[in-house]
Amino acid sequence: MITLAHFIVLGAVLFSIALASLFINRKNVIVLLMSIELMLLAVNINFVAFSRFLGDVAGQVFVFFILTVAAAETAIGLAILVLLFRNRSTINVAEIDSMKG
Amino acid sequence: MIDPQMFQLVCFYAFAAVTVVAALGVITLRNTVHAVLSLVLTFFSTACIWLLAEAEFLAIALIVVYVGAVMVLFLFVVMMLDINQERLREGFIKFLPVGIIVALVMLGEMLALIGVRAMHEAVMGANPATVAGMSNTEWLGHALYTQFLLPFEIAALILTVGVVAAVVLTLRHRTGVRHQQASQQVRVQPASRIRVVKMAAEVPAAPQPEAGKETTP
Amino acid sequence: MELSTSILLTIALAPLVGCLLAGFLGRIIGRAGSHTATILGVAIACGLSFYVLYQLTAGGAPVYNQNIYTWFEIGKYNAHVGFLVDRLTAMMMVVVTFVSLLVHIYTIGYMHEDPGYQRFFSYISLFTFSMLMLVMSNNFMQLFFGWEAVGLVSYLLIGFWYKRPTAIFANLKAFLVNRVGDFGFLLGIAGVLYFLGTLDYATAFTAAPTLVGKTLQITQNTHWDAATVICILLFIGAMGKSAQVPLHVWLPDSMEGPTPISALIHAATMVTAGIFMVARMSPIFELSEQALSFVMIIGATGALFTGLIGIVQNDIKRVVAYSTLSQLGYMTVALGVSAYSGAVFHLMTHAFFKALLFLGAGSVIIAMHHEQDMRYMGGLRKYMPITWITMWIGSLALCGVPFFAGFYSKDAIIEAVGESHRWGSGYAYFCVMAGAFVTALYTFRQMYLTFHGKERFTVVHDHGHGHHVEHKDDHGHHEPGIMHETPHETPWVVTLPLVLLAIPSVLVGFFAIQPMLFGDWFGSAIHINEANNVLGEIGKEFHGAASMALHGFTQLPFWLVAAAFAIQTYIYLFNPSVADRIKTALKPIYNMLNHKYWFDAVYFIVFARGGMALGRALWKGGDAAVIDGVLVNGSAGLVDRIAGGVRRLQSGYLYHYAFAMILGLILLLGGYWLVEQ
Amino acid sequence: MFNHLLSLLIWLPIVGAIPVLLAGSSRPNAARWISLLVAIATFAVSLYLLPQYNSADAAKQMVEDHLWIAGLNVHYALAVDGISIALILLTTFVGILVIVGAWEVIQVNPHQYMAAMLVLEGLMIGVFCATDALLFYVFFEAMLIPMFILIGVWGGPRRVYATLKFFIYTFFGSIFMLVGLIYLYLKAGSFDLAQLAALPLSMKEQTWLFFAFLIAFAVKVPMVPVHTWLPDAHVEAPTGGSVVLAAVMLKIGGYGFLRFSLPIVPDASEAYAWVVIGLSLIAVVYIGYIALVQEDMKKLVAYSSVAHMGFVTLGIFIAFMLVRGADNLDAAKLGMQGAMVQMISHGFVSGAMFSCIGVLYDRLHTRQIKDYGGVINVMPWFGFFYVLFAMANSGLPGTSGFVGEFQVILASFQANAWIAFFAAFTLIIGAAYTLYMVKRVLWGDITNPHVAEMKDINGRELFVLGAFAAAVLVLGVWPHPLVQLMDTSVTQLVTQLGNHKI
Amino acid sequence: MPNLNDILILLPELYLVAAACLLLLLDAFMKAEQRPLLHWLSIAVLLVAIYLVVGGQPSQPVTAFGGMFVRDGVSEVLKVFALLCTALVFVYAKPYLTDRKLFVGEYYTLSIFAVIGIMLLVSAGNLLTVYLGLEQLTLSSYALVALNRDSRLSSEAAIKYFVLGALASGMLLYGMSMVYGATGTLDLARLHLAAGHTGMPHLLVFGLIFMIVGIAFKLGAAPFHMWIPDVYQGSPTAVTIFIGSAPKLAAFGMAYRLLESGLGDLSQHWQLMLACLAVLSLAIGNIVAIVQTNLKRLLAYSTISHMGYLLLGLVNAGPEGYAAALFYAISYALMGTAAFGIILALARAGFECEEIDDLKGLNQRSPWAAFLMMLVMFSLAGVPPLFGFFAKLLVLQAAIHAGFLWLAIVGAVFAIIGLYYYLRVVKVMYFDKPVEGTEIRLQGDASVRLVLSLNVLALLVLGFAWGPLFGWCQRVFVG
Repeated sequence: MITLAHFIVLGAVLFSIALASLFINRKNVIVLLMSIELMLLAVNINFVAFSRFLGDVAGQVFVFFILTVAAAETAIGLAILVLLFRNRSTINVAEIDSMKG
Repeated sequence: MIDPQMFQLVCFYAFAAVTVVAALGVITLRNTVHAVLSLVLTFFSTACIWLLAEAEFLAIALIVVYVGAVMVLFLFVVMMLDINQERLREGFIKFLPVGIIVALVMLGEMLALIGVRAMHEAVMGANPATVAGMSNTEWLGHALYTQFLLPFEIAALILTVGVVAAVVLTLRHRTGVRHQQASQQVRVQPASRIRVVKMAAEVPAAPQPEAGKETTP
Repeated sequence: MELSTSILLTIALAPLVGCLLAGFLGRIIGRAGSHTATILGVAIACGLSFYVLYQLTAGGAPVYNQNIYTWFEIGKYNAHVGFLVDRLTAMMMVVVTFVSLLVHIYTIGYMHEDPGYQRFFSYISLFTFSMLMLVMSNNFMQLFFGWEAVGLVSYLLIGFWYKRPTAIFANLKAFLVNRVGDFGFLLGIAGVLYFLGTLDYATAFTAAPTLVGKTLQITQNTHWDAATVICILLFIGAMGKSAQVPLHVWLPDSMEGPTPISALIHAATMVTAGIFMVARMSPIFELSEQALSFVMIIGATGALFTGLIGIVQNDIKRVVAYSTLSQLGYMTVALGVSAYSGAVFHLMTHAFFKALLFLGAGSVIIAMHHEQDMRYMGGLRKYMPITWITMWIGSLALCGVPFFAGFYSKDAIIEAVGESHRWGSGYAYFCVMAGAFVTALYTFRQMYLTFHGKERFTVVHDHGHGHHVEHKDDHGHHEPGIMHETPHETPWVVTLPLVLLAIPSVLVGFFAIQPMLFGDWFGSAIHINEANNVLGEIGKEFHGAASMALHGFTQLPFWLVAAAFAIQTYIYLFNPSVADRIKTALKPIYNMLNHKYWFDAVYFIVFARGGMALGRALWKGGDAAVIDGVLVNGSAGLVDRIAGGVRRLQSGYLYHYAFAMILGLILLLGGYWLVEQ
Repeated sequence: MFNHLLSLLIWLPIVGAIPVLLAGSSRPNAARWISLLVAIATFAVSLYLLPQYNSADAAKQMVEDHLWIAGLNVHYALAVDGISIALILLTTFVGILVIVGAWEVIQVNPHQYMAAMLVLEGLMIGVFCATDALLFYVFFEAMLIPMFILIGVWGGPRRVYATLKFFIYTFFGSIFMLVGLIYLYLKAGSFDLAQLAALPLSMKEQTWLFFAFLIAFAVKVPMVPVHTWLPDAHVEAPTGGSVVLAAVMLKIGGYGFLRFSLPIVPDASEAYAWVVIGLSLIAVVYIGYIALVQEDMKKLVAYSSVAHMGFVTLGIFIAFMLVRGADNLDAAKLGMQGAMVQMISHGFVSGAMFSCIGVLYDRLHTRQIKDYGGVINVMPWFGFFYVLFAMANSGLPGTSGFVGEFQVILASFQANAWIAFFAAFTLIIGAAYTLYMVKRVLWGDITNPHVAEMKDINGRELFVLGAFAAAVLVLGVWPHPLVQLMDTSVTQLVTQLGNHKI
Repeated sequence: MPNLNDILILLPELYLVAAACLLLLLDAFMKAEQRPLLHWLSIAVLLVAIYLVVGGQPSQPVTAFGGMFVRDGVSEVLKVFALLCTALVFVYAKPYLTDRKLFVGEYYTLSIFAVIGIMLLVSAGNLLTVYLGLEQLTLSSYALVALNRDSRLSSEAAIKYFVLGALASGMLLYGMSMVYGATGTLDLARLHLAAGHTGMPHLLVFGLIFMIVGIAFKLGAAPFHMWIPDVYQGSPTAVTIFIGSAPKLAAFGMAYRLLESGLGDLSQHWQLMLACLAVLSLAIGNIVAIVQTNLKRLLAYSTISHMGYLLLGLVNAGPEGYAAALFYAISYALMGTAAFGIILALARAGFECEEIDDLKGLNQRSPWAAFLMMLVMFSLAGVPPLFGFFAKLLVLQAAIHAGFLWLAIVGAVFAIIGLYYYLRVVKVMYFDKPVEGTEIRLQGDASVRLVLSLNVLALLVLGFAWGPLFGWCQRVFVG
């Protein structure tokens, strides 16, 4: 029998994976962007689950908006990425450190 | 005899396993294209899980919006940018232990605080949409266009911002590129194309070089 | 008839006006104007002082004690500027203004070549004003004002020739040593206020008996007798001002100043302020046997041991200076045996004959063109007879030859000490007795070296008189033993004061001893417990000044003087080589005396060098190293270093930034989790 | 009656600075004359204040009170008592002299210099008038800005270090006071000093507040061991800056003790009076020795300021021992009055000393003692003033320097003879460092050929030094009017000390 | 269902959306030389919006769209100052943008879109509107940061900002989901009611922590501050000035909405967390600023420390604390605008005026500019009688009143450290000699200089007359 815990744990696992990725991926910005998508996915799972278990529509509506915003966000993110690549010919995170200290 | 609830659970575990494995793939695969595809798989399996939670509309939307649009955009960018795949994965192993520790600590804290045990008591009840006598899509739609009208409009605004931003960041009028502009072609005047030059019939003789000032190159 | 306030104010302020005129308008009114103004001022003060004295003695005027204006008034504490004029004061006023007047006149001659002529007159007038404020004061605050003001003028005058390194060293030293005394003095005044609740003399003296039994807590378990503490503290002030051992070191050095001020300040008046003060405070001092013993022993030590130094000095002024130290010791001893009037009497006679000796020495110095070393003098009596004679008068007075003024005062002191049974009086008696011998030794040595024997200088006449113009500002830079013209008697402005001083040096003792010492001349000004009244004891055997003098010829002091005379006559008139032989024979003692018992050296090393070293150590070690180095700049540097470290966290790498966020999240979660547990 | 006199006094110089600034660097003389007029006008107003003030009335007078910030119950509240008036007069007096003193000395942007001076003057007057703690704090801190500029722009070679040190040191002290004031406000619901004084506080609270105030005012005074900013600031400051700093700004520390520590936390002040007294005595002895070895004239005088200000704090806190320990109100008043007189006197004396050093500096452009020697040969008039002020600095009777020290020593003997013993040590060490400097600068033969070319003081300098000299002498010969001016205020202050708050 | 009244309540925002779209269109059809018109139009649009905000302000708080949107006093204050700051930013930015060929219509429209996001955020009555408003603001900001497409630093700043921003909003969302799960509602008002008796208090606090991360990121409080220095430095100054001013007001609004409107009952939990963040921000901001040589970066660290002070007000968790924090946010927005405004005004083509040393000897070259900058620096440092001091006073007071005396003392100590680097700027301007051969003076036309002067002098004037503003801030939280 599926319980709320199943969903939430899954969300937590995905969220943790995403966070780990942010740290261990030191080279590729695209992977970072994908990690963020994973994180949002975890959030979405939570919302869907809560919505379902609470019998409340708001959670699912929230997911709808997250998906929408994420799309716009990704567009901008990738645009910035392209810009970055044009300017520096790399998307290696370890090389993007002209500002520090 | 398969208990439907048991079956659901099995399915959940299966999809969840795929989701997690695929998510791990996203962050570990060397080839970025593979990683993107792995992410697609994650989304697919998550959509399936949502189906288990009877959130059909969102499951489909996830696939349509994410897999159909966002991931394609990702793939497009990955392929457009000529990225040295090998160099991008260097040092991965070195930081893996730290990453794992961080993830595990995080997970531990989250699970400790969420109160998994209490949630384990919460059993999935009747589908609220069904209770309301609507399909999931209808249920959602009703809410979206009444109660959540303002957010809906704001979302539209956000998309506008997204468009404007994407355009302003990436569209550029390159100076080196030639475009055909009909209006200019039509408006062209002969004077701007041809210059009539009058020339004398013969060229005057060059002056003789003076003695002594001649130099050898 | 009452003394009038306006007369007293005139006495005090007339010299001040003279001082201001000469000081600020000196350039305008010129040399003559300056000395006229100041002399006029002092002359007025002097004349009126005599008048006041006359009124108090013959006129039967009561003691004047009034406040002029309020200095401050805070609750029950107040300080005023006011005058207390009784016979003690009047006597001091007369001595001060009279000597001052003569010194003013003398200065016309002594300083006539000096470019700082007006300044000098201004200073000595200022001194007269300050000294008058000191002696006329009716309270401790004003006393302290005068006390310090005379110190200031002394400082200015010792450093009068400010180009001389020795002079500006001496004046700083004099001021600082005096300040050590003043340090005690101020504390003494504070003690008076604490225990007696007032700064006013009359009130304080009335209340003085209440001091008995009061104590001052020094440490947890130590309580000192209040009167003793106050008296010793006050006396420390006197030790500074009156150059008592061990604060005597400034006085010989003060001879760097021009001779007139040596006479006025460092012989006749200022240095006796301490004696005057203790006499004034007699109601308080009488309350403490211990303090008086202390006073007596200090005085006795000074009387003998500083005199010994005088024997080996070659500088004519320094001999007189050490003689002053010795005589101040006598006065102090007198104070210590409660013979206050004896001290004051000796103060007066000493003022006259010591001023005479200084001025005489000055006259010699003028004649020798500012050569002060007696080894290059000799035989001067034929060149300057007036100086010679007057100086002999002074010397005999100093030595205490009967009938001379010094005899009466000094002999009275010696007898008083002999009468006293105070703890330590035996030592004191020995000191004053031996001191009489020593006094005679250095006095006759000085007279012989200066005026008698062979001329130890050569006269080299050079052409023209431009020499002086060139060296106008340049006193004391002579080739030793070379004179450019024959010494000759000094002008009348110099000799007149000598003569005028010689008269009281002879006569004042004879006429004044009876009333001052044995009569009730001072009245209530001096208070003596009956048990301590040694002068009263002597007075019982006093049968007139003449018989006392005649009796004096039979006494030990006279024979000591006579012995000294004989020795010195032999050595310096007949066999000068003996002096050198004695010097060689008693090398260690000679060295000790020549180095003034090493007081100066030790003080210099301990206090001057030591103070500087301590200051430097505190500065570099405390301020610079600890406070600034560690605390201020150190903490700034620490912040800087931390900043340098922390900024590296901002590595520029995106994953570090993300990691920081995640870490923050983990910490917040973990923190909450821990708190909830 | 025109009852905005105090506001006028505060704002006249501040507003007056605007036309001075507007005169610009192109019209320096206009800037100079305008600022002089403003300064004189301010002085005139402060003199006008004097007859208006009823010295027999212990209450604060010329009260102005407007609600400033309703939300925090902050008032624009001004009033004066005798102590304030004395300090205001000092401020306005010195205000004129620094402007005259800077007349042609400051050549770079004189308009900015003058404007900064005027603003500073106004703010300092504000500090002395404010009866609202927050208003006080605002003036107290705002003062730092013009001073920072004065030292930093017209200062010597190490001015950056000096100004930063000065500013941060002072800020460091005062920020804790701010925290303390907020705490008090939360308890009392007001920043009004009178209400804060009436507020009951536990011993623990008082202790914390006491140290908050102590650190603020100790830095300002400055007391050992937080004094090291002062020598640096003085050395680098332009003459006028030094004069104002020494003459007025340091007084604000002592004034703060009177207005804050004493009435608001009397019990803690009593309990920890020994700390302040101990530090004051250390200031006298320790700083005296340090001053002895200074090579820089300004540094020497700066250190001597620290030592002299030690008497101020000593006089203020000895009062506690006397009121509470010995129950001797009059002696406490004596000490307190001594502290006050010492503040005013030190204002004149140190101002004068720094002006003298400025006179020398303008001629030789060095403050090193070793570069001088024999100055008296070429500058006899200067020498007169220099000796006079040096004597005042070493506390010679007849000069103002004596009065306060005398009173404080007398009072401290009443509390404990040993305190008086160490305090009186200044007589020796003070004379030693001051006169040692005089010896090396003034006396002696000329060794440095540049000294031989120095001209004696001109009329402008004569005016400045003469004014200081007059003040020093008048106060020294007849301090009674000053004492009387402050008498009722001091009496009231001392009486309050007896009130326990616990 | 929404009715006309809802529309009226939302009028300023709707107007601004319409105006932004019109400007966007206008820009598309406009020649480059006509663009100054767009500049003035944009400013006019903002000013009209201020009028609409103030003019249409209801006397009582009202909600629209079923509680999605709240129009109350807090939102009014925040909107007014956000709009005002943005208008100031527009004025200051023009010469800079023109010099760098960045004078494009998108700058204005994106900024206005961001302001719309701010307005929605501060008026949010629902977690969803909070999120959407935030994204509206953030997405516009991402684009603005990257506006200078050819700059390496710009794109680097943008990618950092983007990744971290997305991470932060991910965390915020995660928190929101938990809060939603614990209470079953997204509506802040209902959340407030439900928070007290949820069956899953841990889950609620868990969600709260994640939301605090989101808030802290937006504020730039340590350790979620890492983006600030790089983004401030990398962005074109004309964008930095915007990011450094109005969004801080939004961040305060967001914090207020989430923490007080939504989770006010959990204040005993978040007070301590905010206190920790405040200490870290004060420490890191002030300490690291000391070693900076880049002026923009220095101001970035200064921002971090200022946000620490702002948190001091928030930890009070009562009306006076919110008033103090709001006051602080306003003061910071004005000071930040002024500081960057001066940098903008001094910069010119080929000279960014970004390094502290670029200001050397400014007093000799341009006394007025130096004077203005000095006032700003002293105000930032919190020296009376300037505005910044009173803001600090109020937050310290709020912290002490809430029993956080230790926190106030920490704040005080770091104010001393902070003073150092502000003074260093003044020192460079006043005490140092100008570098030979350089020219540095205020650029731009009279309008820029006038507005800039007024902006800075306002800091001085408000130092005397901050009462009304503070009264306003207090009023909006009472009742």
